[in-house]
Amino acid sequence: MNFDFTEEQGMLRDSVARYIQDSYDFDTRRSIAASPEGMSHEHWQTFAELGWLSVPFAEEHGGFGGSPVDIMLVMEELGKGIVLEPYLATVVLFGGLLERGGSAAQQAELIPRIIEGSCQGAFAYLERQSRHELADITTTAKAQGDGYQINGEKVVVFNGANADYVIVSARTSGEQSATDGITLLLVPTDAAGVERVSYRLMDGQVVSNIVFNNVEVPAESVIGAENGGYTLINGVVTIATIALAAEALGIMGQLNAKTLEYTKTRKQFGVAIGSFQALQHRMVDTFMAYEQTKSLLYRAVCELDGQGDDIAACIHALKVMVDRSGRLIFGEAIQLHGGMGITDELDIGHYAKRLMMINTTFGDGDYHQAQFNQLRYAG
Amino acid sequence: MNFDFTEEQGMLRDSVARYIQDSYDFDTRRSIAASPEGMSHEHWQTFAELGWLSVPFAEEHGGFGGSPVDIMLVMEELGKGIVLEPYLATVVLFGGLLERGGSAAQQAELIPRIIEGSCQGAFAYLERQSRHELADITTTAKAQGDGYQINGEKVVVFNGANADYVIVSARTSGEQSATDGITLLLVPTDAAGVERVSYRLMDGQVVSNIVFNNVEVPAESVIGAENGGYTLINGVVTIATIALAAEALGIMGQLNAKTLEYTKTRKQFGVAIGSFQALQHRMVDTFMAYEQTKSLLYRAVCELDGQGDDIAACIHALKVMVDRSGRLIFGEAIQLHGGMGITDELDIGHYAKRLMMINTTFGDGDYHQAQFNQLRYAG
Amino acid sequence: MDTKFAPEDLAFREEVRAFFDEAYDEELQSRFKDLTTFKDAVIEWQKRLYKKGWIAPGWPKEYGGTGWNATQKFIYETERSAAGVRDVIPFGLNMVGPVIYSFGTEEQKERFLPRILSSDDWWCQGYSETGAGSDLASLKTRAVREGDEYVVSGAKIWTSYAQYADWIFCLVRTNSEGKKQDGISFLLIDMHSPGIKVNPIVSIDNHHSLNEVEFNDVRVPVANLIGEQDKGWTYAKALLAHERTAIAGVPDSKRSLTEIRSFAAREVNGGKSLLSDPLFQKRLSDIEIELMALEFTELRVLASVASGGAPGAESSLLKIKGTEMQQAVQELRMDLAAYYQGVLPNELSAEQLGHEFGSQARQTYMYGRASTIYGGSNEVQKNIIAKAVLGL
Amino acid sequence: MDTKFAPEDLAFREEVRAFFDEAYDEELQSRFKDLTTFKDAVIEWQKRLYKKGWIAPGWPKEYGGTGWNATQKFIYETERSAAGVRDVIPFGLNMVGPVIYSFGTEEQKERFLPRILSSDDWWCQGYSETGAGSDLASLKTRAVREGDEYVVSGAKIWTSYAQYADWIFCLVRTNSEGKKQDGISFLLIDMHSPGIKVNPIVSIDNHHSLNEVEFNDVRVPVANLIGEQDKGWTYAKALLAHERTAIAGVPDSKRSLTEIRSFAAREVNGGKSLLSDPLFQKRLSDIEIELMALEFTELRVLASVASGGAPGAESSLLKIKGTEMQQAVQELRMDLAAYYQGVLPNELSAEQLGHEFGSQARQTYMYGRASTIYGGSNEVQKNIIAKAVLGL
Repeated sequence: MNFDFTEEQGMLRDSVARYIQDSYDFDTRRSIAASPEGMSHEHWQTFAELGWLSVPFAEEHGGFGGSPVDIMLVMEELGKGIVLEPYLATVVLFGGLLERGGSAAQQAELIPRIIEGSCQGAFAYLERQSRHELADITTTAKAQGDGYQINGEKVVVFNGANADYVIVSARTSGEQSATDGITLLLVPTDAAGVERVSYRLMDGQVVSNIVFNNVEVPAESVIGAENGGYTLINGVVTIATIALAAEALGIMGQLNAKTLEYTKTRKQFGVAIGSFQALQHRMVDTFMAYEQTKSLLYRAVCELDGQGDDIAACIHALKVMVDRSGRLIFGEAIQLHGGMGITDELDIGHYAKRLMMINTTFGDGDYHQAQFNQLRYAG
Repeated sequence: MNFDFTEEQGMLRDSVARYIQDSYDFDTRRSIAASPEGMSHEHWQTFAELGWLSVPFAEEHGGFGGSPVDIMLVMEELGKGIVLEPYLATVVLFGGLLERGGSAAQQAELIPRIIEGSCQGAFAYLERQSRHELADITTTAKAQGDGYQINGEKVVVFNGANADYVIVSARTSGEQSATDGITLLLVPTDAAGVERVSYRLMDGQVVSNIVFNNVEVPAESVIGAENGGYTLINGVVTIATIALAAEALGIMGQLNAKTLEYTKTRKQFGVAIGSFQALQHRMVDTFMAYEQTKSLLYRAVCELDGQGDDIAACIHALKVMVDRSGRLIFGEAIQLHGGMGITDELDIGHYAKRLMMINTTFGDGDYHQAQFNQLRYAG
Repeated sequence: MDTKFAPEDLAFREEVRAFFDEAYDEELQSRFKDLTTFKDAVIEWQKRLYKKGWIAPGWPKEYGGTGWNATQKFIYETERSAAGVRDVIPFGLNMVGPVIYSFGTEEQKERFLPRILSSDDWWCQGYSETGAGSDLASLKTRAVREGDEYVVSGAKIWTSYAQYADWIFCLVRTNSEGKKQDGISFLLIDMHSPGIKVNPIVSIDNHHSLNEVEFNDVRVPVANLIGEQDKGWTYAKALLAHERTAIAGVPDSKRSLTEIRSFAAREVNGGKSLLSDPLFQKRLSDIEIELMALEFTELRVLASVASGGAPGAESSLLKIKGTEMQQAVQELRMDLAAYYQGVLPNELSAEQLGHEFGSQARQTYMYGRASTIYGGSNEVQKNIIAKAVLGL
Repeated sequence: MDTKFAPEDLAFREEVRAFFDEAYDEELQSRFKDLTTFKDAVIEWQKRLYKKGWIAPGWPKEYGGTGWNATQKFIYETERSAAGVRDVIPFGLNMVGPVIYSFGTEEQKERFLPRILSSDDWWCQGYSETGAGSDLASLKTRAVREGDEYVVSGAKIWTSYAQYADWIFCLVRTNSEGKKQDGISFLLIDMHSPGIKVNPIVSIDNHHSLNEVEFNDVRVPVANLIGEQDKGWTYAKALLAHERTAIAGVPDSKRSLTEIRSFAAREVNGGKSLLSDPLFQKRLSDIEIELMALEFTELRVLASVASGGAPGAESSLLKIKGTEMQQAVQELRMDLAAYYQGVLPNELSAEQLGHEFGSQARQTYMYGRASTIYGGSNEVQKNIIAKAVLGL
């Protein structure tokens, strides 16, 4: 039992940390956020060169063969810089689905391109009505000739605007919210009948609503088995949740550090506000919330390949904790920064907005607590 | 619109307050609590002489003709002294049921005796399985000859040990938890087949489990209408909840005042602990909790005879608030008193125990919040 | 103890409802939502209230107030909020107006009060400074007397709607000796004066309502000084307790909660509405129960003011609890929007997006973080209670 | 990063389970519950552990420790708790024992350690004083050296089980000059010495485990001084961080939560079990999720200690969160009992009463309020973190 990282993991983490420190300051981030695509292809290319895009992929496709721990380390550092580039969408979600369910041909074609930075992907899973239910799908894929015809609409697709391919969850059988009958299909975004409307979110990313209007794809487009998409979704969302939690942890660490620093320098009533005991005790609370979140993240990562049979409960718990700690930490960060905390100019609010967006992605704390309760106490 | 009390109400309140101050100090209370009956007949007699036992009753029976506001004022002051005498059980519950549902004969016989202090009463409503559901009743009353035969057991009957009469809720028809089919019956505690086992609770009161074993009572023993008991129960429990909330408010005020006083005198690290800002802010929280509880109590009292149609919601809300504020306030009181706070010797813990007992009487905060939610948001 | 409404109160309530129903029309409401028409719409609405004679419920009748008793004021505010009618911009009507009629000269009253009532002048507030924060009295903007004028230099910050304002009321330092609360003066400054520069501040909700106001040797006639020089803190303080009471905003929070309930009834997850979800219900009732209490806490404070008291430290309780509840309401509303909270305003129409209120819910939530900071941060309010009420 | 158990760890776990299963028998358990047999039962259980060689997992092997690694300690503690096996009385084994083997003379080690391990001596702790509270170092009990003896006078308070104790380890003042932390000495005092008087304190749970211990010119041989005179604070401090880590009690809280779940499944309100009530579930998972995290926080601290670090201010986090969770668990259990929480112990049998655990749940809850007070109040722990970790 140990919580140390391997030398290789340490190097990976340092590489990301150094880059964020040296090349991704808040002004850089601000100008990327203002760009039409909400990301920088130049930075993305550097990510590829530094090997970060290869982390989770098998060595046979040119990957680093990394574990969830490696993903966690990268995401935590990216969080510290509130990096806008679509690591989650392209590498963790899109790449993760290919790695888990893609055919040999799909993998051989696309994974090397992800790694070299020349292929952007997205996972289109949300619909207008679905809220936090991943299985609530009305988009249909009907068998037609030697393939499928897709109809429906997906919303808030991360990286949808920049994606070359999108993996779409569609219903091939079953009722609206059934976990059976979901099929994942790989669709080039330039296919006939694909219409994207893109817009920007509060955290700077550009997302899309994507309408599929009689879109035709060949049978080889299926990722995994027909009607067997839900297991794949569940697996990749588990890793993605850990990735998001790690990103959130990086953000929380930054918020705590910046707030602590501010209270040491900001003077009111003749003294640094950090000398007020009531504020000190609240900063102890945010410190504890950070440490507790880190512990649960570590627990989830260990549970993934450990002997535990309780990964689902652990992921729900983690999402609850990230939500609570995040709200507490960004709330105190804004409050203790006073007037400055509510300006767009200061980075604090931008860290907060990214945390808020993380909280609502793949289900918020309340949703996951209800799921946790169902899993642990029902029946 | 005003929140002033009438001159008469002010005098009533001052009368109780002065008595507690002068004749019911903590040592007096401690010795009464240690007595077999858990109450003092001598003090009770004085209550009668001072007219407090007459407060809610109609003038035709020799009562004061008071309103719920008067009950509230008396109970708040009794709370300040954590008075053990069974004002709630005899005057508010037993007397209240007689006043609301008793026949002219029952009222004429018993109310004057309550007022003069010569009749003790109790309301037996709880059963082993009932928890917070007032309608969950398995005790039965079967019509037999010119009366009823009662069988069953009631538990945790307040003042059961001292009561001359007990009003028992029994099922005359309907399913176990149906609100229809409940009948209230007046039973002398010396009737054949009534068996009492009495015991003491943490707040010093002596309560009883009462077994009714083929107890026979005449038809005139019914309070209100046969099968119509639930409405009466509901009505009297509403007033009793206000009375308990007022008692709780009195206790909370004492706890806050004593804690504040202690932090002004107790020195640590060379200064009064009340000078620590973190503690100050927490005492502001307990101050606010007290004020909010008072507001909701006033609201409930006003709602009782006002134009509002929302008394049930208000009572649920009040019970939730009393529970939360109570826990916060006694929790901080104990914590800020440090080691002394957890001794039996100090009064703080005894105030806390009475608050705890109030919280669980007629349903705790969680129960009432669920009821509130059902009433306000369901359907 | 009595909270019944008399028949004349009920009649008054009908009149208020009828007026709002007619005067606060949809065309007007739509103009509030558009930044290009916002200012004119505010002025027009306030002029309608002025015409009705209801623009200044808090003012004494002699200066143009309504002469309402506490019950009428309560009814008016409750109905305003229930009808979703926006409150007036407070800087002229609720802030500087009362200072002028309480402490101003006859000439100042004649000159300023009518134009405040008619909304012909738009006022803003010049209290905060970068270095001062909640320690308001440590302000540094300086006014030096030269003949019949003060020369003002320095800067104020967090000034709402300075970009629209004709006038600003300012606390300025006229004396640096002695306690920091001494030596502060209360000045009325024409925003069109040379030397004033308004720098916009974009806030966390991506909105521009806040500003920095720079004063570069701005010349202000001595006639614009309120009361005595160096005594401005006294006048400002009288105002602050009133401001805190108003900040509680209970009726608006109640209204928002009602709206949330109807949204939650329509928002579905896994086939069930959020309103039927016990955990969501708990969050709702946690707030609703506190608000039920706070409404009566406010009534108790108002009743004690009506019977001759002044809102003292209790107003700090209203400020703390009121803003906590506002934020809780805002948070609940935002959570209801799930991922749609992320959408920026004006990016897509509700139709294209598939959602109505997410963007606005987030903006309200984010800007709402300021409510526990401004008007004296909630931490400072707790210090006030600890000192003034608890004697610590 | 790895939390897998190796095969030898799994084998160890089996051994631990088997031992508890056999040695912690029901007859013994019943004797813990009765005050008249409590002391003997504790000693007997500890002697069984001693015989097995497992009495002191935290001690170095040379002094009689188990020589377990961090994983084995973790497994042992987890299994102990899961099996509902009570922890050893800490004062000898976890408190004074480590001080003696770390700072004592050879003679002290030989004299005291074996009897601590074998539970032939019952120890208690003499730190707190009435006037000092969490400001431990301001203690006033005085020891004046006279020849080969110290003469001790003063009083200690909140001394658990002093009524059973053979020895007490005390912090006493030997010098009043300089900083209050200087001039404190660490003395081992025979409880059977003339001049010692034990005054029982009944606590809020109606139980007697706490005491005041008076010292009236008690004569203590200088040979019973640990380390140097006036340097006792250093030895005591080393102990405090260990104490805080132990206080977290995560395994016990987890076990209690499991028990609550089974109680809640049987407790019915309006035809539905409490366990199926969403609001009750929420309270359960609020705690369970924090405990899942805290378990790993503790592992992280232990891992850092195992790799050479000392438990520093992080142990304060464990103390704060651990005791908060204990109290939350205790509260939930008590609420489950509804009005039966009110019953006093020994009033009625469970059968007569109609309820099993109410009285005990309340007692645990009430005495549990002390956990955020003792061992340095949680407020003091927050001060420690603010200073040592946050640099405030």
